[in-house]
Formats: sequence, structure tokens, C-alpha cells
Amino acid sequence: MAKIELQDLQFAYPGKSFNLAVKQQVFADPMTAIVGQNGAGKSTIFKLLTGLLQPDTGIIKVDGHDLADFKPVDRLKTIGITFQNPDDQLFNATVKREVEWSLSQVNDDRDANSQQADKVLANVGLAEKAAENPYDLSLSERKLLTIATVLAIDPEIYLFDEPMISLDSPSKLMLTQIFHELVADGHQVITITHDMDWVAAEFGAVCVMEHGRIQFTGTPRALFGDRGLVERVGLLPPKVMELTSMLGDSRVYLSPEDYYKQNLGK
Amino acid sequence: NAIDPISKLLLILDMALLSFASTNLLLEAGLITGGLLLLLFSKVSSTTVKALGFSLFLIFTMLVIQGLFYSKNQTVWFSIIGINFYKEGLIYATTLGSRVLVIILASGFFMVTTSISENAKYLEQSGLSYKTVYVLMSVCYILPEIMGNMRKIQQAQRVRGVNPQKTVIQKLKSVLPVLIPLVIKTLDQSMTRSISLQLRGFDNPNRKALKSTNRYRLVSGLHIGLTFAAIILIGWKLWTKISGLL
Amino acid sequence: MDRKSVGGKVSSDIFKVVLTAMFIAVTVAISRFFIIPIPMTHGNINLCDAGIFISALLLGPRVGGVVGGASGFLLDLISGYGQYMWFSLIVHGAEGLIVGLIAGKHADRKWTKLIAVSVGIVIMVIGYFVADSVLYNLYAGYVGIGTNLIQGAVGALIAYLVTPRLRKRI
Amino acid sequence: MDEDKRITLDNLSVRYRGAEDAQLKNVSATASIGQIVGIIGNSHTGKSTLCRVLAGVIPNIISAEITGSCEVLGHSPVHEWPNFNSLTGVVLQNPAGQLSGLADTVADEMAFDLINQGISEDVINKRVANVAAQMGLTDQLVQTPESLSGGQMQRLAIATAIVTQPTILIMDDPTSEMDPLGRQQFFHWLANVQSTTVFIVSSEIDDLSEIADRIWVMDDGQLVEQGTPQAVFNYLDADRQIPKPTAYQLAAGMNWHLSNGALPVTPSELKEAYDGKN
Repeated sequence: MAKIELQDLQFAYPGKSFNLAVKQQVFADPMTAIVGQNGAGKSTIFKLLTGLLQPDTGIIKVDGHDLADFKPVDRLKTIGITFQNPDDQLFNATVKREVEWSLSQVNDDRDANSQQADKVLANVGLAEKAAENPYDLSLSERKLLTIATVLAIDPEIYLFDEPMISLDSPSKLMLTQIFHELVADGHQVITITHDMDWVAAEFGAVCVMEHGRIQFTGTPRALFGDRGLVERVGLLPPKVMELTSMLGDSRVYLSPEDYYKQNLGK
Repeated sequence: NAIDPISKLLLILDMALLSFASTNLLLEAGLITGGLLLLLFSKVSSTTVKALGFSLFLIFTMLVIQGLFYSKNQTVWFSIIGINFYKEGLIYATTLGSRVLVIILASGFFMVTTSISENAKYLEQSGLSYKTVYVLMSVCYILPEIMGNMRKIQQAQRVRGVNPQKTVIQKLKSVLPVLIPLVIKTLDQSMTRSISLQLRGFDNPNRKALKSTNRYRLVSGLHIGLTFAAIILIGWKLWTKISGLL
Repeated sequence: MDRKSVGGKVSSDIFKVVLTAMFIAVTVAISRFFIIPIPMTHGNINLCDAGIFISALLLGPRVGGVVGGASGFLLDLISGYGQYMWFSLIVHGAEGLIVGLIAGKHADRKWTKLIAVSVGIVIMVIGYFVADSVLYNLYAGYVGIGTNLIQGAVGALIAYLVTPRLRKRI
Repeated sequence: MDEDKRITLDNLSVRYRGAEDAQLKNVSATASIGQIVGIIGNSHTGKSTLCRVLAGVIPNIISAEITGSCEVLGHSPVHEWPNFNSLTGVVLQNPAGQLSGLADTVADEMAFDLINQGISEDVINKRVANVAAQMGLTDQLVQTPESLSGGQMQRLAIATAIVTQPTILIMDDPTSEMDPLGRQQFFHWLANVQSTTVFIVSSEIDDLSEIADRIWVMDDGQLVEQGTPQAVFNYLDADRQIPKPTAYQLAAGMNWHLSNGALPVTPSELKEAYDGKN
């Protein structure tokens, strides 16, 4: 698994009071969620990682190499990102061509690209729609398509900005499944999300941001065990914990299944 | 704030015409000072400063180009590292630059002293249909929104490998990936917005135009006077042109 | 929103009003992002003609004219080419109006489109020749013909590529 | 019950012009005045279309073939538009698209509907202040609408819908861009709304079960279940691929039943079932 390291990272938007400062951060877990309130700096980190923004000071290293030295093509092959709104990037005439276009940015072999596109579309359940216009798909399907354009390139590291927003529940299950497959294949997945139930149930690590600083990195169990911290940074615990604490049980539960495991048969 | 928007526009027109009618540098200087004073007495915003900076840069390139290559160049005024700058070209460029400055200063004055909603209210009160006012004025609000959409789209495409930054070819190649999502998104938003405007009573016959909070003075007098001045200036310019030809 | 099911079914005065305003903004936005200054004429090459042609071909002469005039005016105003703005109002306005008129109801046909857009380019080039000559001198006017032709052609090409994909969505 | 106090859909079908399939197929449902109706279902199942019919957008603004009948509190959104329009507040999916596009400030934006109705300025100012307080936008009143975050924009869209004091409120996924705290506040606000009939599409199953009086489940254009949250989630087929409330999941795994034999769907029901068990 590729390893991302941030060192003494500083960034400020010109003319705004917001500034990001990260002293030392390693994304070591294969599945990390970045959480925090709006304006905490989550998207700014993603933009720095993808080179949309340049840090004022400090460096970002991937597997020990400075990200600033990457050629554009290598960067595409190393870090792939999908944004929250699928409509910001779809412009080709058919679903398949949309995926092929992405592939053509890193690879000139048309036949290979076409095959790869078919494979990926089948993977996200869009094989039947390959010949349709992207804008004729439902919002949920369009979102899956933008994810497919990144899956096709198969970068080492995947960044997802709010992937669950506007997905319906079957698509959410499918995406979670895809995440686990990626991790099993040795990829790293880093996700920005507001969905604490999902974070608690599926992720190995959580990174909490507030006012441009990283306030916490650790397992979901450690995070939600620290109620003071959760409240201070404006998060909510997973719903199952709201319910169990109402029942007078103050232990940490990450999902209903987690609750059965700890309480059944006692 | 006692001047109504139309009078201000006419004032801009007059100043522009005056500066075009004359080739007298002193008069131009006077007009520039006038424009500057108007601007300073109202409120200076960062956008006007930026616009001014850009036009000053433009004028500078004008000075260089005309100073070097103006067709009537004869007298060398000064030279820098062996390159000669000619007097005729520089004077000509100064005249042109002053005209540009006058227009920009006057327009800047208009923009900083008149809020968009003030314009909208004024136009609606002076009898324009609300739909026309909407088209003319909502653009000012929609524009930042569209620019924002555009930036987001550009970023989304840049991380997919579109790079509009270097050559002209790259720039052109990046047009479609940005333009198509932008236009489709705009169509989409237009549809939502038109549904929502209808739901929110846009064409409700009970609509009452809001009373403008500003009281304008001497509206008709100013209009007539300024229009008259504009006509005289145009006439004078035409007359000098024609008599020049004769 | 669910486009497939709704696309093309909203029709009302208000929709046209909103579309006009939106297209002015889009035209200004794309022109702002793809702008190449031309020092010799103290002007620039931009994409506003693409936006004007698209509006005129898709939405007709009235919208085309308003989009042309307003976006030309606004663009010059905010990009620091204030000396051009009144000329742009008239030149681009006429351009959009005429393209829309010629294209009329047959804006799908290749030749109608081509003729309409060519006439539009000619109007634009002549208009700016006059503008450059008045603002500066005849020499600037002649230089402008070249750059404006390029600008018009690029705009026409983009409009040609984009309009078929959008037509069924309005 | 008095006929005027009911919402009745009878065999309602809707097909957009030029589309092959109907978006809504023979939908029949009832609800009563003052109730909150939660509409759930997966993508492309007709939820938004149903909202559009209830708001009268179909067929008055978007044309479509419509059969069957829709009566809301004795009014028909199909036949009595624009009279019906004055009774409703509507929040559509895309919040930015719902702004008037002609407002300097958030306060102006909220006042837009009221100005269109020709209401006097004093009343407008009072109502705007009141609604801003409800939606937590008081501090933002003097900002420009574009400067708001996605979640604030959604709250502004809701504010513009309720500022006219509608008797019927129709909201299509109003919390999609809100952060967890914002969403919690919104549902808390909604639970306390008085004397308004609310139709809300949302995928927040837990929050909906807690506040809704009725749940309508859509699948492939059909209304496949309707009833109280408890009844709906207890009988909902797992094939529908709709998640159950967390309280239900917890109770199902632990075998905590209510005294009527059903599984709980809300926190208070869960507590009841838990107390009965222990």
C-alpha cells in the first residue's frame, strides 16, 4: 500500500482568514475517513493532495517521494479523486466514452482502454447503460459513473469527497463493497464524509479536522469513546450509540452488529 | 446618492464623449482628475482597484508599442538601452490611454455608487416590465454563481488530466470538457429556477414594486441637461470631422 | 434532477426569461476564462462568440440579441476593456439577433447554421473594424480584422460541436 | 372524517410527454391534515414526480399526461392552480437553483415571495426575522446568498418556502447537503411544526420514523407500502432494498418486541421494548 505523509504543511487562501496547518501526519490505515464540520479544511487537504492547490510551506510525500516532483501522468496513476457533484465532470456523448476518455489521459492503447471501460462499468453495475448519454442517467448512476472513471485508471490511492451523498441505498452497499475490494487489492482509500454510521461501521481509521488543524487520528472506537472530543468538534456519535446511551449503556458500539456481538449470549 | 442611475449613466456618456472629442491633453488630465475625485468621494472597492490596475498595465503596453512603432513617429524623445522611443507615438498613446481611463473611472463611479437592487427598483419604478428588469439585473447575481460553477468544473476536469494552463492548443482542448458540463448545469438550474420562480409568485399580478429608499433630486432637469450636452458633443465631433474632410 | 424524464417539457415565458439571464452569465464566464490579450489592438480574443452563437441557434433571435449585447457589454466592463463596451453592446447584439433570424426555425440544418454563423462573423468583424478605427486608428482596425476572424471561427466551431448535444435538452 | 381534511390520491398515473414509461403508476394513498408524510424509496422510483404532482408543478409548469385524481385538503393541484399555489410551500432538490437570482442579501431573498404577493413592508420584515430565527440564519441575513455553504443554502430554500406561511409544505430531500448537526436541528424543527401538512422525501430513515405520522414507500413508480412508521417497517419486504431504522435493527437482533408483538422503530419505542424485556 502506498503511504501518504504530510510534513509541516501550511496553506492559506489569499484574503481569507482560514489557514491549514498540519505538522506531521501519516495516513497509515488502508481505509481512512476524514471528518469534521463544513469549513474545517477537509476539501483543502484533498486539493493539496491532487495538486489543485500548492502548499505555502511543507511537503507531501507518497511512498517517500515528494508529490511536487511527480509528472502529471504519474500523478494521475498515483492519486485518483472523485468529487461530490458528478455533473461537474461529465461531458462525453456516451457513458462508455466518458470512462474511455479518462483512460486516454494515461494510456494511448484504444483497444485496451475499451476493454478496461467495459470491465469497470460492469463492476459498478452500469454495463447496460454503456451506450446511453451520461446525462440521461439518474443522479445515483451518474455518481457511480464518475467513480468508474477513476476506478478505470486504477490509481494506487483513491480519494473520495462525500461519495455517499446522492447515492441510494443499493448503490451505497455496492460502493462499500467496492471499497473493501480496493483495500484487499492493496490500495489505499481516503474519504471525506459526514456519515458517522458508515465511518463507525466500515473504516479502520478516522481523522478529525477542525479549523484547519487535525485534532485526532485513530480508530473509530477510540474517537467515539471520547465523548468530550466528539462534542467539542461538532460531530454526532453513530445512531446506535445515541440509542444505547438512552438505554443507559455508555459503552462504545459501532453498529447494531457490534452491539449483538458484545451483548448477546451474556 | 442623490443622483438617479440614468443621470449617472448619461454623465458617463458625456465624459466619454468629451474625452473623445478632444485631443487636448490638459482637458484629458482634467477629466481624469474629475473621474478620480468622483470615485474617491464615493467608495473605492477592491474590484475597481483591480480593474484600474489592469487598464494601467494595458495603457503601459500601449505606450511601449505606440512609442516604438507609431506610423507618424519622427522625433526621438528618449532612448533606453539603445531603443528609441518617439514623441509622436507616446503623445498619441497618452491621449488614447487617457480616454480609456476616463471611461473606466466614470464607469467605476457608477458601479460603486449604485447597488444592483437600487438599479432594479429604479428601472421597475420607471415603468419597465418586471421580466425585463429581471433579465437585465439578475445577471449580476447569477454571474458569480456561474463563475463558481465554472471553477468547480475546471478543478474536477483538471484532476482528470485536463490542463488548460500552458499552450493555446491546450487551452482550446480544455474548452469542451468545461463548456459542456457548464451549459448543461446551467440549463438544469434554469429549469429549477423557472419552476421555483413560478411557485414563488414571480408573475403574481399583486406584485407591488418596492419604493426606492433613495430620494433623487432634479431628475428630469439632469436628464435633459445631460442628454443635451451629449448631443452637442456628438454634433461638434461630427462637424469637426466633416469640416476636416471638406 | 431527473433529466431524462423532464428534459424539454418545461415551456413558459419565465423559463425563457431565466434562460436568457443564465446564458448571458455563461457567455461572460466562458469568455473570462479563455481570454487571450492582443497587444497590437489593445483588445483580446475570447470565446464570447461561441456563447452568442449557441444562444442564438438554440433559443432564437430575441434571446440571441439580448445575450449578445448584454454579455459583450458586461464582459468588456469587468475585464478592463471598458473603452469597447458600448461598441460591443451594439455589435454583439446585432450579431446574436441576425444569427438567430437567419437560422430561424431550421437551426438544425447544417447549411442554415453555417450561413447564419458566417453572417454573424462578418457583422462582428466589420463592427469591430469600425470600433477599432474610431477608438484608435485605421491601422488598429486592420489588425483587428485578423484576430476577430480567428475569434469568430473558433466560436463558430465550438458552437457547431456543442449545439447538437444540447438541442434535445431545451 | 370531513372530506376537506384529507389528502387523497386515487389511481394517480403520470407520464411525461415523449417518455415511454409512466413515472407514477396507479398510486392511491390517503393522509390527514396536519400530518407529516415521509416518502421513501430508491433512486428513480417516482418520489420526485410525486412531489411535483402534490405541488401542482405537474401539469401546470411541466406538462405531462396525468390520469386519476389528486385532492389535497379539498383542493386539486391540477385544476385549482394558482389558487392552490398560494397554499403551498415547496422545496426542490437543488437549493442553489431555487434562489430568485435577484437579491442582494439573504433577507431580500426571503422577502421575494412576500413582495410578489404585495404584502406591506412592516409585515415582511417581521416575518423574515421570524423565519430566519427558526432556520438559524439570523447571522446570515445581511450576507449575499452566494456566500452561504451548501447546508445554509438548503436552510435558506426552506426559509423561502415557509415565509409565506403555507398550510401545505412539500420538500424533496431537503437535508442532502446539511452536516449532521444541521440535519438534527432541521428534523427537530420539523417535529415541532404546527398546523401544517408536510410531505417530505428523505433518505434519513431514522429521523423520518421518529417524526413522520405516515410513511409512503415508492418502488418503480408504484406506492408499495403506506402506514405508520411502525407498521411499514415491520412489514417492509427486504427485497425493496430499503434500510430499516437503527432502532429496528437493534431490536430485531436482540429480539426486543413491543407488547403488540411488533418491533420498535423509534427511540421511545425501543426504550419501551427494552424496558419490557429487562
